[in-house]
Amino acid sequence: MSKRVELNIKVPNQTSYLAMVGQIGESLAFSLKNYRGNRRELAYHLNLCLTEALTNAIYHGNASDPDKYVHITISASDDDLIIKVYDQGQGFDLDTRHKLKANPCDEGGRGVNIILKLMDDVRCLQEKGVNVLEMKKRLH
Amino acid sequence: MSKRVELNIKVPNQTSYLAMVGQIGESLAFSLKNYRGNRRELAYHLNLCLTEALTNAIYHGNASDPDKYVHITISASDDDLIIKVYDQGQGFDLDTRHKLKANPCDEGGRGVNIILKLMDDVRCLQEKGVNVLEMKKRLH
Amino acid sequence: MQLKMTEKDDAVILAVEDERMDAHNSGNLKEKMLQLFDEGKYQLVIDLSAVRFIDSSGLGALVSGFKNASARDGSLRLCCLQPQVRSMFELTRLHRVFEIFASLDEALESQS
Amino acid sequence: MQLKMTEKDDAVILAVEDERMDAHNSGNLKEKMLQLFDEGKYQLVIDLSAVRFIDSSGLGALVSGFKNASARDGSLRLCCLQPQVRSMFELTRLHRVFEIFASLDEALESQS
Ligand SMILES: Nc1ncnc2c1ncn2[C@@H]1O[C@H](COP(=O)(O)OP(=O)(O)O)[C@@H](O)[C@H]1O
Ligand SMILES: Nc1ncnc2c1ncn2[C@@H]1O[C@H](COP(=O)(O)OP(=O)(O)O)[C@@H](O)[C@H]1O
Repeated sequence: MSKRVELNIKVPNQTSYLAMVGQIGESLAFSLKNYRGNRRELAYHLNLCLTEALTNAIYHGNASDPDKYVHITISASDDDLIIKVYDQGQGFDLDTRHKLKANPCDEGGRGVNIILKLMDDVRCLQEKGVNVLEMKKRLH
Repeated sequence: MSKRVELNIKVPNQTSYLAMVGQIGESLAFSLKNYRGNRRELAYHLNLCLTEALTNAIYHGNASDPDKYVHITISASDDDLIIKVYDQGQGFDLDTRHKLKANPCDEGGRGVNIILKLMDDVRCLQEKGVNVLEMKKRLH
Repeated sequence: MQLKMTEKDDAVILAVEDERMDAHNSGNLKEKMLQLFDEGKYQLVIDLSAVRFIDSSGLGALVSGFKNASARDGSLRLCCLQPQVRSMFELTRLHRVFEIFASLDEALESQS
Repeated sequence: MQLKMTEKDDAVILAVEDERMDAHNSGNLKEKMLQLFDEGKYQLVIDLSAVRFIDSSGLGALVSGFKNASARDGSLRLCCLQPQVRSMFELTRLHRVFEIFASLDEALESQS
């Protein structure tokens, strides 16, 4: 089994941290060894999925409360990557939500669909009573 | 008291992770609110101090053993920043070491001096039997 | 968000000068466009040449501008997309909604 | 480390093509320089224009090349430092050790 990189990030519930968290995903993509795909594309996709999930945690999960925090963990090996985004909200039903067909001219409603398209396995679950969006990606 | 960002990073004992860890420091510098100094300079300095400390942890602390890990924590508020780099080595005496005057033409021996110049408070200590280099910087 | 505004005939060109468009800064663009609509300026060209990263909030701000311009018989055209930004329009199928031009000149010339 | 080598009269120009010089890649530069010394090439110009970040290991590799060139009556000159890279030479006082030139042409012309 290949060795894992583990990142654990806690940020105040503010959109000013989106860029930092997204960029951590980009830097991680460039540090993965033995990745044979398009690294720039992977970097963009990790930046994007982290940004979308953190935005939702801030606005929906934590209801824009500036006193709350979002907690993010990233665990990566040569084989796969697992991202978890924890918020202090109630969670939501991924299945019913993503079956709603989005109107191409809606302003919102694209975040979760983007995550579902770019990640291999996405779940919304409770871990010790805390809501977490878990995203997994195979790396080969 | 302002809210803190907390980062917790565990990487295999390999120099291929230097760029990622350094870049996390850069991204953090750009996400700090209310920082009035030169942000690009702060970004470079955090990248540099993280890189120097991680390089030393890999080569000196963990004696280049590829099965070991380095653990890094970063905690930042608007007021200050604390970086800790943990390795599985014996530690070293910062005081006797940095008093040795470096020859300008030596190939090595610049890392710790750079950290001492750029950070406000640097200590090498043991936390629960683990060696840690602690670096603090005031942000105003 | 840093926006550079220039006017050319009856079109207003807004060049986004940030590398990143996300939920943190896209609200500014939306507001700026609403302000232009209030001033009776309905022909907008958004120059995205500096933008390296856009997320669903950035796309949402552009959709908002597009809908408001269309509702006023105006237009919102996009130009100078970096390849990874262009991919985002394809991923979300918004390349079928927007008029996207390779250069600012082409965007300006196409005005109906 | 990506290095681009070109020869001009009896000088060898090594352009570092990585943005970052650290303990992960600086060993390559050191080895490449040792190989050139073995081939009897003692006049080196290192073009750092692409380098955005250098740490003590990167500086150490350059010091190594400088000492080896000097020991053979050769030279190692640096050119095209970005401002933050230049600051690193000042921070470590290595700007007094190296000959540093603003452009590649100036570095080539100065050869004694
Ligand atoms: N972390 C979360 N906690 C609670 N609800 C969420 C969370 N993330 C997403 N949702 C729900 O899923 C919906 C769709 O999210 P998304 O596709 O990102 O679009 P938008 O955020 O623009 O509505 C949200 O409107 C919200 O109801
Ligand atoms: N994490 C560490 N564990 C043990 N010793 C260390 C550690 N970091 C630094 N040192 C000691 O301090 C010395 C000076 O370090 P530095 O200034 O970075 O230069 P260099 O690594 O080139 O020797 C090292 O040679 C080593 O003896």
